[in-house]
Amino acid sequence: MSRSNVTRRGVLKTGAVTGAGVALPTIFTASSAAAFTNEPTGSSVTLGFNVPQTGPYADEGADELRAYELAVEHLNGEGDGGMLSTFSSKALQGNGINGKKVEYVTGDTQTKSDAARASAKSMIEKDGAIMITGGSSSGVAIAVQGLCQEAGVIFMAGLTHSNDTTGKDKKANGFRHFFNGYMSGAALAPVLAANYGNDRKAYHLTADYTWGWTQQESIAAATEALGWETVNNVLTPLAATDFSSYIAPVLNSGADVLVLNHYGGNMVNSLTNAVQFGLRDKMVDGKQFEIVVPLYSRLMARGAGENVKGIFGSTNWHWSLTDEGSKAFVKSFGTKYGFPPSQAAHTCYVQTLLYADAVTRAGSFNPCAVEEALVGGDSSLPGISSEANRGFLFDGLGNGQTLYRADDHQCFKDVLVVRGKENPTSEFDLLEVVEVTPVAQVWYEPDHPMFAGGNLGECNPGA
Amino acid sequence: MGILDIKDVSKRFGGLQALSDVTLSVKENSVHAIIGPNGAGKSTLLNCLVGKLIPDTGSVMFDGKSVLGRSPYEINQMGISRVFQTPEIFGDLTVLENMMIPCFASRDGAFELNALSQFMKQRDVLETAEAMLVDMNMADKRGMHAASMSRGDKRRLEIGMCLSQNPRLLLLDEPTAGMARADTNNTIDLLKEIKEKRDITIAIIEHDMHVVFSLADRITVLAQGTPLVEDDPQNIRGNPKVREAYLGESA
Amino acid sequence: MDGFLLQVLNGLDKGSAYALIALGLTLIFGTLGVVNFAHGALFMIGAFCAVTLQRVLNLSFETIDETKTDFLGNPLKVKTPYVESWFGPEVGATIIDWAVPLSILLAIPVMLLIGLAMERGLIKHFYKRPHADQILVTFGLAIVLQEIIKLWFGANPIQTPPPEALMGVANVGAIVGLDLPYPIWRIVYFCFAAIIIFAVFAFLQFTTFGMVVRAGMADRETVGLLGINIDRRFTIMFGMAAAVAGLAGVMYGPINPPNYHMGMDFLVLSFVVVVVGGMGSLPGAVLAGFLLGILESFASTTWATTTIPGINQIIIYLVAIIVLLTRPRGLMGRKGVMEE
Amino acid sequence: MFGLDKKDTSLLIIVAIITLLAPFILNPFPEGSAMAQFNAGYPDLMQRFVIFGIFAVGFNILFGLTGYLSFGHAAFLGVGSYACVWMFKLLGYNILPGILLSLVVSGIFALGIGYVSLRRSGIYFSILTLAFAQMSFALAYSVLSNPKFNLTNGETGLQVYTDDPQVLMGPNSPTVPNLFGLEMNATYKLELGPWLFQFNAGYYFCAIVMLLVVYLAIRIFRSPFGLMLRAVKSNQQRMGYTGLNTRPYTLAAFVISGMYAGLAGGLMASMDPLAGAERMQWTASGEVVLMTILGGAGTLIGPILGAGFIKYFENIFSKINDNVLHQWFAFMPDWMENAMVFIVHPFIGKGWHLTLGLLFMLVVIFLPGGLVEGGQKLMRWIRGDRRKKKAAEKAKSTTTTEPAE
Repeated sequence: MSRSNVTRRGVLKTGAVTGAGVALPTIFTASSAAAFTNEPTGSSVTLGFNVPQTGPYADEGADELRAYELAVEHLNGEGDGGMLSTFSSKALQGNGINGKKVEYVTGDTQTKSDAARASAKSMIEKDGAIMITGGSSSGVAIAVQGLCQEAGVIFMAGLTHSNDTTGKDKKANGFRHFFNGYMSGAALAPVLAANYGNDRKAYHLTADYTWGWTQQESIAAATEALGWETVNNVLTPLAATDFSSYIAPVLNSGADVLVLNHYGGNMVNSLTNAVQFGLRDKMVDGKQFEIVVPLYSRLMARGAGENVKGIFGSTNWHWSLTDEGSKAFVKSFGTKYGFPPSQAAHTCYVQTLLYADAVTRAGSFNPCAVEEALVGGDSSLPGISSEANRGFLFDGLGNGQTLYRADDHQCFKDVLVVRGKENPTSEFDLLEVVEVTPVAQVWYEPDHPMFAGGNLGECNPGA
Repeated sequence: MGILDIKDVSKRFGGLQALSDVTLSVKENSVHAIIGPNGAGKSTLLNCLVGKLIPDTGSVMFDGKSVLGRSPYEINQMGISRVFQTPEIFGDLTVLENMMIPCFASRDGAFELNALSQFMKQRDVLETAEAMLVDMNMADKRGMHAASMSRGDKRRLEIGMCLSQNPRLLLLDEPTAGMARADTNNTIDLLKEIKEKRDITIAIIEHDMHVVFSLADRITVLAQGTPLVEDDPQNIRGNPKVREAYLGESA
Repeated sequence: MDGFLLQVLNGLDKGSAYALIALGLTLIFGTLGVVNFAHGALFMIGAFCAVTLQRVLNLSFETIDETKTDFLGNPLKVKTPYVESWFGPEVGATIIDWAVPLSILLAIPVMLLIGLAMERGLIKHFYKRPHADQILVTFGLAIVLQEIIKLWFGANPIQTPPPEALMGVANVGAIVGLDLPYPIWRIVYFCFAAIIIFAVFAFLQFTTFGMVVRAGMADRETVGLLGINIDRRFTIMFGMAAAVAGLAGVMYGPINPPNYHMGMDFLVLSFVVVVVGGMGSLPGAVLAGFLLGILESFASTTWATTTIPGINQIIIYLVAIIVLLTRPRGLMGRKGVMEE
Repeated sequence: MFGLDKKDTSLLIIVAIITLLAPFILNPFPEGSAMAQFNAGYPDLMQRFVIFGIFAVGFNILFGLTGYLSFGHAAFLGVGSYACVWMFKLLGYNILPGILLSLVVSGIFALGIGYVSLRRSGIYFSILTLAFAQMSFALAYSVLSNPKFNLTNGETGLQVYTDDPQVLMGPNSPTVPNLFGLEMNATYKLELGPWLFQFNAGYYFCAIVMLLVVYLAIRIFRSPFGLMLRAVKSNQQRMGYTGLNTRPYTLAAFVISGMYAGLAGGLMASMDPLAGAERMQWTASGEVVLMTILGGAGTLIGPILGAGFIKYFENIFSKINDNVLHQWFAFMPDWMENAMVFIVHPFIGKGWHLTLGLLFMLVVIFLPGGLVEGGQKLMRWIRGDRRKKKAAEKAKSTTTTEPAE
C-alpha cells in the first residue's frame, strides 16, 4: 500500500517550469527529474538539524546537536555504534543510509517559529536536506512540521511536549518520539496520589501559551480524576522573570500543592521563587505543602540547583536508566563529550536512527515510503486492546517497547516519573527515577478530546 | 485702531507677573518698536502674539480677528510672520529649499499631501523662491547647506523666508542680537529697504538703540510687564521716565 | 489584607531592581547625554561577577573515590574546593556559602573598571553623535557582552544561592501582629537598594564632586566655562553608574538565577521606567521604578487578571502610555531633554 | 523617466537590474565547493531580502525623513501578516485579497497608534511606540490566542487548517499561496555546469512589489511632501511659524511607513503562510532600526542594503558549523586546522550574534552614515586615486618634456 500520489502541484509546477524555461538555455532542470523533494542523487544524503543555537534554549540545542553528530557518526559506521547494536530493527549496517553517506547541515531556530521556518527553508531550498529534525519548543516544532508538510520532506520532532504536535496540529510528514502533556499527567497523577494522598488542593501556575495550557489541562484532568481539587490556575506571561507576585497569593489560597506548568527559564525562576517563599516548609491543614514540576529536564534542573530536591516530575528519558540501549548511548555520548546526555539529546539521537532505519527498510527516501515504513506496520503493543494500537513496534532505544502509532505519528512508550535527588553524587546526578509508568497507563485514543480536531492529511513527497 | 490690537494682556508664571495689563496698538504700514530692559516682558509679549503662549487675560486682535487660542501655524496663515533672536531656519536643507518651504505654505496651506509631484518642478513656487533669493542678494548661495552659512546670511535667509509669504505683519525679535557692526548695518539697510518697498507692518523688539532709532516710527517702552510710554522716537529720546527705567545711567 | 501587603512588598522588591538600573541609566543620560543600551548588560555582568566568584571559590582538586562510580562506571572523582582544604572544611564552606555578598567586593572594582573603560574607549567618541548612533553602538556592545558571557557560562541559568543564614522566610508583619512571611533575601535586596539609592543621592547632594556633577547635569557648558574638568568627573560618574548596575546584578542573583540574557530582559523595562520617571530626573527614575514594580505586582493578582484578562502582560506599557500622554515629560522630567 | 530626474532614474534602474538578476548575483560559488556555504541565492532568503528591504524603506520614510524614531514598527508588520493569513483562512490562497487587507489593517493600526504617539516627540515618542508594539506582542502571543477567541494562534503562529472556510477556493485551486494560479513556491532551477540558479515565482513577485514601492519612495522623497518631512526633522519650530501644521505631515508619514510594514508583513505571509507573534516583538522593531541606520538613514538605497546585510548574517552565518570549518581548513596541517577552527568557532554558528554585534559597532564607529557612506568613501577613494594617478602622470609628462626644451 503506497500512499504516494502525483499531486496537482507537481503538474502545475512542471507547467510553470516549461513556461518560464522557454527563453533560457536550459541545460538540465533538476526539479522535473526528481520524484520527490530533494531526492538524493549523489553518494551522500543531507539531513537538516534545526536546533536553538541562540536564545534561552541554546544549551539544550547544543546538546541536541551533539546527539545528532553522534548519530551521524554511528550511521556512517564510525565510533562505537551506540544504539545501533541494541536497536531491535537490524536494518542499519553502519554504511550510511541506504548506502549513502550521511551529511548534515545545522541551523538556528532561535526558538522563534519564524526564524525556525526560515532556517528549515534554507536547509530544504539551499542545502537539499531530505529530512529536518530538532527543536526545543512546541511552537517551533508545530511551525516547522507544517512547513515540512508543505515542502514535502520528513520532519522528526525534537523536544516538543505539547499535545497539539500530534493532536490538533499533526501532519502526515511529521513524527514525534517525545512524550506529551497528556502522558505526563497520566503517569504523574498516580504517583502523586500515592505519595501525597487523594485529598489535595492544587494551585496551578501556567505559562501563558499553547504548551502551558495543554499541559495544565492534562495534569488537572489526571489529578482531578484521582480526587484532587484544582483551586486555581493562574496564567503567567512568558516574559515574566520574577514570579513573586504569582507565588505570594499561593500562601493564603488554602492550596497544599503547587503545580508549575513552566519550562526552561520560567521553570527555573518560578521554582526558585516558590522555594524562596518557604512553600516547601509550609504546612496546610496538617499536610506538608508540595511542589510539582510536571515536565522535568536535567539541564533545567541544574539551573534550579538545590531547589529541585524531592520534587516530582516526569521525563522522557534519563541517563541513569540501565537497559542496554540507554547504557550504550550514555557510554558513547559520555566518552565523546565527557558528560551524560540530556533527554533532548536522547530523543534527537533516537529520531535520527528511526528515520534512517525507516528509509533503509523502505529502500527509498521518498517521504511517503518513509511514512509507510515508520508507522505503517501492523505490529502492536501487547496488553492494549484498541483499534488504534497499530504501527511500527521497536525496542532497544532506551524506552523499552515503543510503538510509533499510525494514527497520529506519536510514539507510545513507558514514561518516567522522577524526583529531584536528595544527595546527588555529581553535578549530573540530579534526578532519580521513581517509577517507570507502563505504557498502558498513558495510552489514549487518537480521538481523545485533548487531541481532537486535527487531521494528518496525506503524505506529501513534494516536487 | 491698528492692524494689531493688544488689550489688557496679562501673563503670570508662578510667582512672576511677566505681563500686566498691556495695551498696545500697532498701526498698519508702520514700524513699531518695543523696547525695555531685560525682564520687561518683551519676549513674553511676542510669544503671546504668535500662539506660543496664551495670556491669562486680555485680547489680541489681528485685523479684527482674535489670535488667542490659535496654533502658531494658524496665526502665520492669518498673515503674521516671525523672525527669531537666533535665526530659525532649516539647517539640514539647502538655501533654495529653505526658501521654497514658506512658498509652499502660502500656496498650499497648512497641510497638503502632495507626495507624488517633484518639488523642484513646481514652477510657480520655484520662481517665487528664486526671485526672493535675488531680492535678498543670496542667489549665489542657493545650493548651500543653510547650516553652513554665516549668522548674517542665516538672518537674511530667515527674513527672506518670512517675506516670501507676503505677511501683513512681520515680528522681529532682536534681529541684530550678537551681530558684528557691519552685519547690523546691513540688516538695518535691508529692513529699511523692505519698509520702503513693501506694504508691510513691522513690530520689532530690540536692544540696540541704534537699530531702533534708525527704523522705528513709533516706540513703546515696556518695564516690569507694563507699557511705560508710547510715543514717537524723538520724544522717547528725551523722555526722563524712559531714561530712568531703561537707560538708567542718567538717573 | 495580608495578600495586599505581600504584593506591596513584592512590588517594592521588583521596584528595587528597576530603580537601581534606572538610576544608573539616568546618571549616564543626565551627565553625559548618552542613551546607554548596554546598561542592562552591565547589570548582567554584575550578576556574573557573583557567578565567577562562586566558581573561583569552588575551584577544586580531585580525589578518586573507589567506592563510588560515575555515570560511565568509572571510579568517581570527588572534588574538594581548595578553599576548604586551605581554611579547613568549615571555614571554607562558610566562605563559599557567603559567595554572593562577598562578590560585592569583587564587583565594585570590576564594574568601575568596565565602566571607565567603556566610557574612555567607546562612549567618549559618541557625545556629539545623534542619539540613534549612541543607541546602535551601545546595543551592539550589549550583544557582544552578552554573547561573551554566553560563550563562557552557557545559556542556562546558574544558581547563585544566598548564604544559608539569609535563606528562608521571615515574618515581617510580626511587629504589627500580621502574618507576613517574606523571603529574607528579598528583604535584604530591598534594604540594599535603599542604601545604594540613598548613598548616590547623598553623594550628589553633599560632596563638591556631586555638586559639580549636578551643575553639569543642569548646564554642561556653563560648568565647562568655569574651568572645571567636567569630562573627567563625568567619566567617573559613568564608572559609578556601571557599579550601581553591577551591584544591583550581584545581589539579584539569589532572587532569580542569572542567565546571559537577563540584561536584555530588563533593558526595555528600565527604559520605560526612566521615561515614565522623566528623562534626566534621578528622583523620577527611583519613583517610577517603585511605582511600576508595585503596579506590576498588583496586575498579576488573580483579581486583576480576572477583571481584565491579560492585564499582567501589558500593565507596564499601559501605564507608560497613560503617563506620557497626561504628563508630557514623565512624572518628574525636565523640559527640553531628548525632545529633538 | 517615470517622472524622476536622471540620477534617480539610473538608481532605480540599477536596483531593478540587481534585483532581477539576484539569483545569479547571490549564487557566485559553484555547488559543492567549500564556498557554496556563502551562496544566498535560494528562494527563501532572496524573498527575505526584498521583503525586509520593503520594511526598511518604509521605516526610512518615517525615520530618515522626519527623524521620528519608532521602536514599534514590527507591530505593523505582524498585523499585516495576521491580516493576510486570515484572508487565506477565510477566502482562499489567492494572495491579492490578503495583501490588500494587510495594507488596510496596518494603515488603520498606524493611524491609531500614530495619532496617539505623535503627540510626543523625541524619546517619549519612541517609548510610546515601543509600548504599543510590546502590548500588541503580548496580546498576540497569549491573550488573543485563547481557545474561546483565537485570533492569532499564539506561540505556534497563525496558519491555515484544512477545515478553514476558504470560501473562494474551488476544487482545483492550488493549496499554496498563489497569484491567480501562479504558485508562490514554484521554482525553476537552472543548472549551468556546477552552478545551480533558482528562479522563484514568489521572489519575483516580491521583487516587483519592492521596485514599485522603492519607486514610490523616491517620488515621496522628491515631492513637496517629502520636503516638508525633511523640514520637520530639521526644525519643527520654524515649520510652525511658517504656517505649516507638522502633525498631519508626521502622521501621514507614520501611516505610509506603517503601511509599508504591513505590506512587508502581507508578503511574508504570502511567501510562507504562517504568522508568528515574535514578528511583533521589540527585538524585531529594533532590527529594522538597525537595518536602516546600518545601511544609511535618510538615503534611498541604504535601508535595502542594511536589510540585506542583517538577513544575510542571520541566515548564512548561523548555519556555519565546526564541520564546515574543518572542511575549509582541511588543507592545513591538523594542529593548524584545529587551531583555526578553535579561533573561528566563537564567531560562527551559535556565535553569529557575536559577529553581528561586533560588526554593528564597527560600522557605527567608523561609518556614521552607514554602508552607503562606506560605499561613497570607497568610490571617492577610487576616483581620487585615479585623479591622483592622472595628476602624477601629468606631472611626469611635464617633467619628461622639460629636458627637451
